[in-house]
Amino acid sequence: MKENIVIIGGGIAGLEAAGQLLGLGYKPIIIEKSDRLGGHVADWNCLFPDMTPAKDVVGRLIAGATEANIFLNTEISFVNKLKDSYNIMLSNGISIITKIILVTTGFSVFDASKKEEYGYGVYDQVITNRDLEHWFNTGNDRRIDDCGMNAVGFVHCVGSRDEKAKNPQCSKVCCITAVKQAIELKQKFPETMVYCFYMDLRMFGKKYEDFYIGAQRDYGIRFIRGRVSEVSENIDGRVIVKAEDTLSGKPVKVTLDLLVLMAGMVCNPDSTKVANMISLPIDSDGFLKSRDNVADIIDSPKDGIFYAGACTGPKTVPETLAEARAAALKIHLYNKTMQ
Amino acid sequence: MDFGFKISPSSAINLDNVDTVKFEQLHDMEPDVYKCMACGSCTSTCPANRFSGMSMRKVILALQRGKEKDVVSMMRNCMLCGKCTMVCPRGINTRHLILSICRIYREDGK
Amino acid sequence: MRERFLTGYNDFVLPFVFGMLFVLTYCLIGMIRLIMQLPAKDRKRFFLSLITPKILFKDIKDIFLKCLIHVDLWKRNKLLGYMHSSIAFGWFMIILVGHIEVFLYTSNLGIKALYYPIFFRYFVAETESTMKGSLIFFLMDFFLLVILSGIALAIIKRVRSRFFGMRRTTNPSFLDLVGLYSLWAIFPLRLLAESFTADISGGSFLTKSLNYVFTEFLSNHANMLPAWWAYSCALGIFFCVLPFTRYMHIPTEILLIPLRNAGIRIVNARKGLAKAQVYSCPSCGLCIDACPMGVMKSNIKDTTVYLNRQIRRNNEARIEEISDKCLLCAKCTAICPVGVEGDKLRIAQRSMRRYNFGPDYSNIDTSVLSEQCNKFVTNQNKNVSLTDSKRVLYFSGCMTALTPAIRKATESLLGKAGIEYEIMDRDGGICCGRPMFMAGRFDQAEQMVRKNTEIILGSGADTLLLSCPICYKIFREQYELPGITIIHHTELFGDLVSSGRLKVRKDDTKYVFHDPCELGRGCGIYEQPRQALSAAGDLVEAAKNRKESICCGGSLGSLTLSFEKRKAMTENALTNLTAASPDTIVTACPLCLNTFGRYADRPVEDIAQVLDRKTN
Amino acid sequence: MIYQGKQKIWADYQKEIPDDHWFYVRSCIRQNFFPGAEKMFLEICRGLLKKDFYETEHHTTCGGIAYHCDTIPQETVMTIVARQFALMTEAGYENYVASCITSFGNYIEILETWKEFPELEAKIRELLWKACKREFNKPKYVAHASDLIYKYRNEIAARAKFRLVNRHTGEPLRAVEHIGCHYAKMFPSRSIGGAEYPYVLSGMIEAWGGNVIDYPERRHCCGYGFRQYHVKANRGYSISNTYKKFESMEPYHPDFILTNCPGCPYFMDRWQYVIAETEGKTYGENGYGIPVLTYEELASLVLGYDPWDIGLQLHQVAVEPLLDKLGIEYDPSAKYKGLNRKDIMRPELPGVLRCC
Repeated sequence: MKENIVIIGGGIAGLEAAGQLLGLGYKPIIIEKSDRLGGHVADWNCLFPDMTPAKDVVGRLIAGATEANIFLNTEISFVNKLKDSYNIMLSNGISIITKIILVTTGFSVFDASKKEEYGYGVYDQVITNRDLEHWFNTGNDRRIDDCGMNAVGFVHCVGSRDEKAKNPQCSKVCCITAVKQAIELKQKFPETMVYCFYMDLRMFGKKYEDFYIGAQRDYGIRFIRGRVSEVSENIDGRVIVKAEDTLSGKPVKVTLDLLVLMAGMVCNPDSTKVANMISLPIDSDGFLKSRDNVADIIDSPKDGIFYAGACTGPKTVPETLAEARAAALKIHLYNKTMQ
Repeated sequence: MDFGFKISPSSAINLDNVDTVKFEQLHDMEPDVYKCMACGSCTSTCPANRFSGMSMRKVILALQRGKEKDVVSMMRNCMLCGKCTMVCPRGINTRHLILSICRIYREDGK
Repeated sequence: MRERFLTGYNDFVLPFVFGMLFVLTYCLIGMIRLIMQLPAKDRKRFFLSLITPKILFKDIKDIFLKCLIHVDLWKRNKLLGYMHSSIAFGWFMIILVGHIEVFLYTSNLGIKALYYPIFFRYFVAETESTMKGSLIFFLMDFFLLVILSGIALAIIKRVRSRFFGMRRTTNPSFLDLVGLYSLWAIFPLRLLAESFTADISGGSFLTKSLNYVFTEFLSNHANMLPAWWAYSCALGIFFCVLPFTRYMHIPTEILLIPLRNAGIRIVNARKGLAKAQVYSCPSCGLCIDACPMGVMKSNIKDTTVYLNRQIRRNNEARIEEISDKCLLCAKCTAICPVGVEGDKLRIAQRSMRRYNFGPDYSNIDTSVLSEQCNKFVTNQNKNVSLTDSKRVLYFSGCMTALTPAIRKATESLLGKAGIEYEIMDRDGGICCGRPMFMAGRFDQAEQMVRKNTEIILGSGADTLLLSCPICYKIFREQYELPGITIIHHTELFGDLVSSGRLKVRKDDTKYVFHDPCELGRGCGIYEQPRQALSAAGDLVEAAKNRKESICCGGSLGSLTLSFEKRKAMTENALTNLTAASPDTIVTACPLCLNTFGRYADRPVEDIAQVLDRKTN
Repeated sequence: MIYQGKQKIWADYQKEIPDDHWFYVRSCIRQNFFPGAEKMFLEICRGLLKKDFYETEHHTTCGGIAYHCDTIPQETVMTIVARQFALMTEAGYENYVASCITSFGNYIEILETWKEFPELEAKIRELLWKACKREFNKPKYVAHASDLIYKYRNEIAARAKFRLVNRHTGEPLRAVEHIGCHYAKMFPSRSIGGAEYPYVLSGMIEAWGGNVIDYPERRHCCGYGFRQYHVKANRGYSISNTYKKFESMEPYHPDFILTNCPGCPYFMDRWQYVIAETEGKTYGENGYGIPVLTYEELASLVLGYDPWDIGLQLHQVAVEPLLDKLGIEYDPSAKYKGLNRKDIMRPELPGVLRCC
């Protein structure tokens, strides 16, 4: 009989770690608060840089983790610290005693309506990146006119790099997501003028720059360097966007049929909740604090508690998966030393 | 009536009013015009910059913003020497772009 | 010889006579129009050249050597040379000997002079006296054989051009094919017709012998008429289509040679000399293989031969495309057997373009720029004793600003040689004007030339040193700088090395020298850089070098070639350069240095860098 | 526009406003611009709603204009404000209400600054003592006068004689609300409704039966901007901003503009005349302008006060078309009669803008 391993969160990090642990001969337990696995990635349509369908990725991960004990619709009610282990009480009444916990609680998408000046939830034609992915998935959104639109805008860094939004960090993936979504939109509506309002374009990852140059060269997407200051609604319901075109040093305004806000990543409040239950520290960026941000990103300061994925900060899918694999191995080695 | 002051035209760029016909024509002639990422290498290397403020980056930007008159005055001293082509990290054929602009756009902005 | 028919006429001569008259009229009118298109100054110059014995003699010599013997082709490719000269010279000799024959044996020619020399054998019968002229019979048969051998080669070339060492050749148009097949048909048909009549009119080893064979099958002489008809028709067809095919080059080249010898230059891309060049193009396709753009198949139709074809067809869109794409490396010009100047033609074509607005440099104050380089003048004012050495003004040029190693090395070498110098464009200057000139905007280039001239003349220098061949070419050709020697750094350093003022350490490094287009083909500088390099190491040659050196692909000459499309050209040029496995590629142009440096698998250096490193 | 979305935001920006016992300070400039406004505020609050509003003739300017024009240092403006607070303390009040938006912003800014830098507050207390031997308690509550009308809006609605409904069509009147910049843009949490979609004036209009227009340049400044208007060379800039606002609201055909700042109604009113004279353009119906009212004036109108008693004849843009829509009867001949029915003389009529 092997040790109980509790994975908190059934997103891609939790699933991948579970799959790896199963391969190592463990029987991990996944606790997922929602009614399905896959987390945020399951809401997405295609993933950069190769436009891999998200459901393929999630499907593979779920298939690899089916042998694990999975509790859906389950939250952690409370955690008791025992001598050298934890007693985790679940909302379904089950309690688990474990020495090893893997926290994969992930992130939350920034609530774009908090940036009041962008009018999400106030103006009809303002949507978020997540809404757009939903439309890519379902083709169903009354705000998007299937007959084509004249002009569409993307606002980068919504709720990222923004002290006022209480999130001074870069959410890392929004730049490339905006470019990806802009291209996808342009593929669907070739006649539409697409603008991206950005502060910096952080095309750090593999093939990201290709996306960027492709967006410009092949799709004619216009990049305007300047953060949108305010959005207002026109008499015909379209939105007027104001920004500074910092490259020409002049204010710029444009009327758009649709404005997509690239809502960033913030720490999942559930992460904080879990952290409070097991007294894990929170880093200055609001995410969970690792033992060391360079060498031990997947280690919590407490023995037996590990992290994987976006609970410690914004991550891309491949980074999250790599951390999940690393965490599985680390857990395996930890378990060995315990015995 | 003269009040000693009057309404000044807005300095804001209204992208709704920018006529893109010529810019698209330019794009047909030299597709590279879409590739600029505004790094400014061309500007810093340009020998005409000190004379007429020539900046290929600004030229491309100004055309996208409908400021065609600014373009003509900036390009006044362009010598077509090709340094901007040499330094452009995106490999934009700036010389052909310049010649194409001279063909499509007009001094009077019409 | 006596005439067989009283009338001395048969209907079959009509196709030929018609064709002949047509082509002669066409060429005459064309020639007059072309000469009228020349600018008045050039026209006068042309007529003067025709009465200047020296030039006239050269005209005749050139026409003979180029049009008939095709000496240039011989030098290039013996087989190709033979093919062309056999047909051209053979035909010429047949016409010449044919006329001599006619004039020897006939009197009262009158209108018959039009066709008698061509169909003589049909209209005459052998007599006793003919035997005295058996030499003529022999010559006629001999040259016919020569032509036939040429035709045979031409047919082989059509089928297998690689056999002639040509990788690619042109795609003929429909009329070209009509002309080609009628040309091929003329001489076998003539052989057939003359062989049929050889027992009456006489003949030599070829016709007479064939006649014996033929009479075995056809004894009735009436049957020979179709052969003569066919011969005449082939000629008629050939002449009628000639103005509309590449064979127009035959008459046009005869006009082009005196025009060129008169020293006339291309002014208008569609008129005068340019037109003569365009029509002189034989569509041989040598320029296709020569063109550096040819490495990409998509560019083949943008070579000079196709430019000529499109100009003849007035296909404006394609003319523009071809003209703008070219790198202006001038290799097609260098190898063209008839002397079509592909680069100048394109520049002239570019100059025809209308722009809505253009640069103007009148606002540039040269005094600001002059202040950067007034050392010599201040020295003079301060009465600093001048050394007897040169006062060198170094114009490094725009491109060198992006390859500062060249400037640094050049300055260092000047210092080592103890030459007093001053940099003209230390903080940037005005472009030499060559790139603008190559874009066909002559007025703007001229303005820059004037501005730079002001600065140079005011500097007090006696030598203008250049490290960029692009600048060098325009300085040599368009600038008027009295009392100032214009020199490229390869020349200066070559001379300094030869004269021993620069002592270069030699080692066993293998160098290959890349001849930059503007320096080699553009200005004819081939030897000095090689001499200098030989002093520094072991000099090897590229597969194609000097006049046939391959453009690096980075040329400012091309207006439309995008960055991505140049890569293949650069790689091809590098393959050519590294054929002899050199350790280092050496060039003498900042643009080549920059371009090669991007893709080369071994060090690329400017000659100044090499020499500087190896001198103390 | 998603109204529920706005409501959600408004819910985040509500403040508890004490119901009674206020120390009222006036604006420096409002009494010159629209003198009826402040009078009517006190009339409504004291006379009609029977609230306790204390006023003292000893209060001065808050120093806000000078502060924003960079003519006095921060310590000076803080000391002036400290003296106002001292007056309040001496009068035995804890709730402080300012008539002026700039003052309101100024008080809030100073109180927030003292919260962050207590040593500065101590220094100001010392300076005040040195200057005039006074001491002060910080107000428990600082409100803007429009906050109070907002608070009393339903009571006013209950007593209203007129509703903001077009008598001829039965449709609600279309109102543009314009909030003074310093009301919420500096400290959104101290406002009603926040900075992006302030509710303070919208709430009044809704309560009294009108419809609020949301036009693109709604957030834009009226164009006053102390440093702009006060320097004559910059007045072109001032009016350009006003022009931008009018151009933006024009397609919505507003019946009137409601404001809560001293400068805004004045400039939006007067600049309509200048725009008409220079550009030949008017924004109301039939060559009229769009009437610009203060919230006190509007409250007085719905409560049935005589338009001329509340000073509407001092508006450049004629209010008569609005009065007609509301069904308020007025005596045109009494328009230019003062309080004591004395003739205050008719102004010269402008050339372009129609003013009855």
